[in-house]
Amino acid sequence: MAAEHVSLLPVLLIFLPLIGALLSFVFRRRAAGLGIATAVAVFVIAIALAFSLTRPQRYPVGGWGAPLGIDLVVDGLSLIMLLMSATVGLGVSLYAGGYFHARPQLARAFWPLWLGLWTALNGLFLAADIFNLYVTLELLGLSAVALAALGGSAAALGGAMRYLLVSLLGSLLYLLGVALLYHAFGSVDIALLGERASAQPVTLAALVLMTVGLILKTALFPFHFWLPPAHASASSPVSALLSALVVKASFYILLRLWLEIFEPLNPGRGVTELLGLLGALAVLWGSLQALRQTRLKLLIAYSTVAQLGYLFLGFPLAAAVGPAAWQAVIYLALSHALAKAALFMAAGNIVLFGGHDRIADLDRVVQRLPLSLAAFAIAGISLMGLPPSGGFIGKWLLLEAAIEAGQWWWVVIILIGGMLAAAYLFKVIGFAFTRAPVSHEANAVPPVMEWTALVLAVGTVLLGLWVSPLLAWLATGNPFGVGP
Amino acid sequence: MTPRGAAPWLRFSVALLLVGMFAALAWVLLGLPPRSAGLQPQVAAQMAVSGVDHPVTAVLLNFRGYDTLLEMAVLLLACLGVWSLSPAVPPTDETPGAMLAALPRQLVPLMVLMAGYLLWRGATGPGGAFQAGAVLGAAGVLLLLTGWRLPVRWQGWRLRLLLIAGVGMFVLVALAVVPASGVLLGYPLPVAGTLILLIEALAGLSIGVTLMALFLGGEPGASR
Amino acid sequence: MNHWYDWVPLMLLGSSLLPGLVIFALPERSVRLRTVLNLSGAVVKLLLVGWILRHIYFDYAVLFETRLTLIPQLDLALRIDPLAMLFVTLSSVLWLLTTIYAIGYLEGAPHRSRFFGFFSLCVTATVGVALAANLFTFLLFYELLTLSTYPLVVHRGSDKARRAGQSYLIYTIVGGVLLLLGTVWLYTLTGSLEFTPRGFVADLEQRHHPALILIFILLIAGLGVKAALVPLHGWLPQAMVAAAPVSALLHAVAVVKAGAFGIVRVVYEVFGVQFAASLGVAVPLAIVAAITIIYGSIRALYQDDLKRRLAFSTVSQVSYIVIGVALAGPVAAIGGIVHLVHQGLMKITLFFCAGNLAETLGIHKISEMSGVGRRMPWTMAAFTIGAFGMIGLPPVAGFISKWYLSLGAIEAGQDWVIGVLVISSLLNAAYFLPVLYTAWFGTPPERWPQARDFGRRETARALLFPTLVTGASALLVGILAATPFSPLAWAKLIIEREFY
Amino acid sequence: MAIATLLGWALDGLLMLVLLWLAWRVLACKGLFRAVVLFIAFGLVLSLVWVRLDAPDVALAEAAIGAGLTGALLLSTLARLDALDAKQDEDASS
Amino acid sequence: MSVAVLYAVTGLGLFSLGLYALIVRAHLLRKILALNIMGSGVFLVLTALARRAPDGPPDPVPHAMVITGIVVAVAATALALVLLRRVVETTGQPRLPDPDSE
Repeated sequence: MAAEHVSLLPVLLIFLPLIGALLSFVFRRRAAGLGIATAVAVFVIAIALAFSLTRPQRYPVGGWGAPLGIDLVVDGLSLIMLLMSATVGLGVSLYAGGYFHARPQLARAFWPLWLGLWTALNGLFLAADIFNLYVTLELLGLSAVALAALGGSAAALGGAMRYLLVSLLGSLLYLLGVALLYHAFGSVDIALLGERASAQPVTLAALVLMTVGLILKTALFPFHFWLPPAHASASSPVSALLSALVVKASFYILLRLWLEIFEPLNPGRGVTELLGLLGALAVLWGSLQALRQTRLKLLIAYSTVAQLGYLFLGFPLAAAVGPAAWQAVIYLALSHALAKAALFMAAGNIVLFGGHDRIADLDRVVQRLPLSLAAFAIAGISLMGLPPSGGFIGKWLLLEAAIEAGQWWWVVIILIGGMLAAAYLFKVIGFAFTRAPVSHEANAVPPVMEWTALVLAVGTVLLGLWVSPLLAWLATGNPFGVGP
Repeated sequence: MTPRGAAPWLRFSVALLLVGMFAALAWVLLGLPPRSAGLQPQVAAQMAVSGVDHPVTAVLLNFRGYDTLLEMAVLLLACLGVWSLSPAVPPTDETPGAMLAALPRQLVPLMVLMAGYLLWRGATGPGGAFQAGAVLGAAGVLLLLTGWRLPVRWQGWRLRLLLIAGVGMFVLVALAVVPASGVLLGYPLPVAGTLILLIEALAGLSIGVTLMALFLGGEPGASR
Repeated sequence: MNHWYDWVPLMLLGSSLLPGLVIFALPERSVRLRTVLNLSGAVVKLLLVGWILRHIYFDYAVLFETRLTLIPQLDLALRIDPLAMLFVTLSSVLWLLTTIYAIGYLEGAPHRSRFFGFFSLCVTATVGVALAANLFTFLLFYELLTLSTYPLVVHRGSDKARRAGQSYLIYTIVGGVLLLLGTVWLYTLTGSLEFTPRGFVADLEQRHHPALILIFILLIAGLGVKAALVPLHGWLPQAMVAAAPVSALLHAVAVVKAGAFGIVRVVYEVFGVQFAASLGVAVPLAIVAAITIIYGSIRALYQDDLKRRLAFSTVSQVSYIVIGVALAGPVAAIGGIVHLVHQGLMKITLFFCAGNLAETLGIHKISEMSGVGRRMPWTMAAFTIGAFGMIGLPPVAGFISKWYLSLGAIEAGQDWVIGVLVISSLLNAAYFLPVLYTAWFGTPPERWPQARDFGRRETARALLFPTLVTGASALLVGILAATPFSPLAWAKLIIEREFY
Repeated sequence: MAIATLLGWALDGLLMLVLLWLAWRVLACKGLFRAVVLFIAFGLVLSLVWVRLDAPDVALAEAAIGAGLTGALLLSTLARLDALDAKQDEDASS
Repeated sequence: MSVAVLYAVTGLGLFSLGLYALIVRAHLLRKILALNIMGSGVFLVLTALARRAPDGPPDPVPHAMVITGIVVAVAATALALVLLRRVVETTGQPRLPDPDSE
């Protein structure tokens, strides 16, 4: 398949941010300009790839082909993930342009690290080789930790340290799984492993190791403790990145491995039910904790823990209903990425303007930032799964799958999660309507920061209306197989 | 991760759990076929067109060159992360003892020569960019320990250029060969060897400088 | 979307959505521009409705439909049909009047751009609810209605308003979740949610019937929250703390009617009346409605605050519509559907009067209303017409709907419903006549709580004009019921389509 | 020939035991400085193991980077931590 | 029971020891050492099983992976050590703050 014209777009998606990172590291004064230019270029290429992709493409790097060389693969699933990281990436880059304008010292470090992280993300979504996934995962982890520690406060450093330890542990567990799979079946290419893997103890051991490693990095319920301090104490563009994109990368790998290697061996319902249960616990625990928080960014971080729980409901539902469940999960992930990024940006504006993020006395600040509040509310609507939003479509598809599967306990979890999300988000939105006296004139928020938050929030509404083309893109080369 | 001075019963249960894991994984390993060649035959078959004679270097820089490129990016970004965290904290610079002062004068030129040899030998035997870079880095650490400081002229963009030289060259070559061989990182056969050597030379240099920068533990010349 | 007719439903929505979005962006001080935008939006919508009514009345076959496919078998569809046009006409007429009223009422109040922005969004959602061609689009606009009315309820910003807003949210979001569950479950069973006259679930196999009963309960519970059926009505009296135009909009035009309209859609165009009766869910629905009618009237008796009394009266009045629908007979259905319009006109008049009294004389309690008839004769005249209508005295519109409901009850063989109607009329009289008596024959106090002087006229023109128009229309609709253009004739046209 | 394989087995067995024992001591011994020094020794023994497994490249890399550089980083961090403790004690006491 | 598999089992032993210390030990430097030892354990598994090639040279692909792994490990350790120093500078003690003391 390497003969016919193989478009260079996927390769550009990886090398452009890398070149951007190198240049913005050397030419420090022009780092912001370079960063935003790269962001726009990557966004345009991602859109071009989306429109030009008709069949899944396999790109053999170096021309060597699967067992020996490394391949890059683009199919519906990786395409949607690339679009997600391109859209949120462009939004965060513009936001960071405004945010770091007043902090040149941090900006010098932010841009190369962020573009390096973007390289890792795009490389990860395109990789078809599990060891290559390990290297991209490590690149992602290190740059995410460095970005999380950018703030320099005690809380940020503590959170970043714990995040680094958990991330390294997850990577090592994953690597041990890679070693077992390589030595058992003689290749690290996902497609070849899919063909050669058979239901032996070594495959089960690799499945357990890699799954534990990856759910550690995705902060699924029992291993979620590291996420809230790290995401809440980071600076707001970084929190937006971490919650919207970084956490989903390891989920994407778990999904890719599960679909192509482990599911065909149908390792019994135990694994899927367990993952579904952990997801359900994550939804409940995350939402209840979010309800309890008194600080805005911690509330949003716990909301991430909750929303990630929904993604793991896909495992038991897909076992019963097939690809429809995965389409719902990916659509939820996509709309959560945009909504969460907009939420953290709006929260960032409020914290920047008010000087604090205590929810209790937020009302004076909120009424001085109508655009940020509108962004917060619209993005919140998508997180609650109320129409018209992408979150609603995702929730609808997931409910449909759960009802068709006849597994009513997941239906209850999805509905309760939605209501709890409404509770902790309206707790914050409610402050917009108090009669607080108009507050002092604190440091004004650059307009670009408010508008990017609003545009991303409106994006979630568009996701609620412009659904069929996205679902069609997701289905190219039906990544989720034909279903049971 | 658990709080300070974990309770004894917790230690015991963790230990028990880990022994169980160890036993299960060991049993799985013993179950693997005792004799398996892995990808060695395929590598040997393609050695002729790989541009180098040593299999490990061929895998590192040609067959799985994309991995190595990303891995050098990891090293660079780690250095970036270290720089973003703190300014350089040179080791305690009270004047070194007589023995330590004399050591670098003899050793450093030898180590640089050693690094060059390792780099060259990488094409035919064990050696290559990483080992050469490591030796260069060790030489740098030795110099830093004995009070040598990076001249100010070299602390600005020149140092940063050196740091990105390795990855930059790899990216340049990777993209430059696309028109010739039609695919990323596809070195055209006649020049494959020289290209690999070029990449390895710059990679070795920038890995050495990066390791030295990591030892400094921060950005030289940055104010905090 | 090929024929230009397909753009008409969107134009209906846009006529209130676009001004709303622009008003959101307007700074607080540009009053004149905001007023112009508001009124022009309302007038354009009214003209559009008039044009469509004329069009539909003559060649009924033409189809205005906008369709956007979201998920392969599920699309966002807006369609114009007689039932939808009844509700759209009511809401656009009353929206124009309520806008005029609100402009007068909120003179100099803070946050008016925000208020009128959400005001327009709320009407857009109402029109969307009316025009929805399938249950999915209905659900979308139903939830959008919740989101756009919450800011109106809490607009005042006082602690009481925010607590009322919180309880409003809890009720409506739980209701929304029940409706969502019912809709998705129905979709998994039938595969399509398009509203079709006489329902589309009748041909499902027998084994699905228990599931269909559960789905019916879920849907009616979800809609019942907004239609204020008894156990779910708690939010409505508390929402009275909002400004008068908001309570008028909520109770006569938008929220409550959306719930009742939803029940009409579900019973007629999802289940079909005969199938609902055969499932045995119609009678329990009638019983719940009856309980609400009686309970609402009894609670209204004990309220001294005028707006809370009107709120409980709304709780009972809306259930007339529900009971009309639940009686599964064509005549009762005509009574129920026409009451949708009549109750709207009468209740908005009463709320406008309550607003006038509060705004001009600072009267909130009924005990303070003695002799107010002498001070504000026109307002009290409109109030009297509205009150008579509520009781069901002949010339006013309320009598027509109660008359058809009673006939329908006999025709459907549910004679006990007539008893319920009679008791409720007596209760209506019990809580309205004393108010009229004190207003007209009581002795006015020396000084009103906060009397504001408007020179020769009794109150601001913008407050008085809408009140009189709605009062007069409530009367006219009653008197001219037999003419072809009256809501009664329109209701008969709708029922013809549903039953035969 | 049998003796060579026997010797080989003995060496491998010894290396494995030393490796495990060093790892345990690094993680369980009292002082941090002692742990770092033992860790450097662990790196060197590991290089020997790589040689025994016919992986000269890895042995070189391990010796230079694993033992050498990581050791240097650990020692310099340890020195800075002690300097920080000394400064904190002196701040505390002054 | 060839030597290669035995070495691989030793690698697993190192991995388990490291994981135990990572969880139980509180001092951050100890945790970083534990992570390094776990990494060496995994590399040992990778390289040892490469030696199962019947005769002739061992499989070079795991060797390349291990070299990449070692460089990544030193990068991660360097970042961890500087982060540790910054944590001690700001919080005064080389331990992780208790998770629930936000």
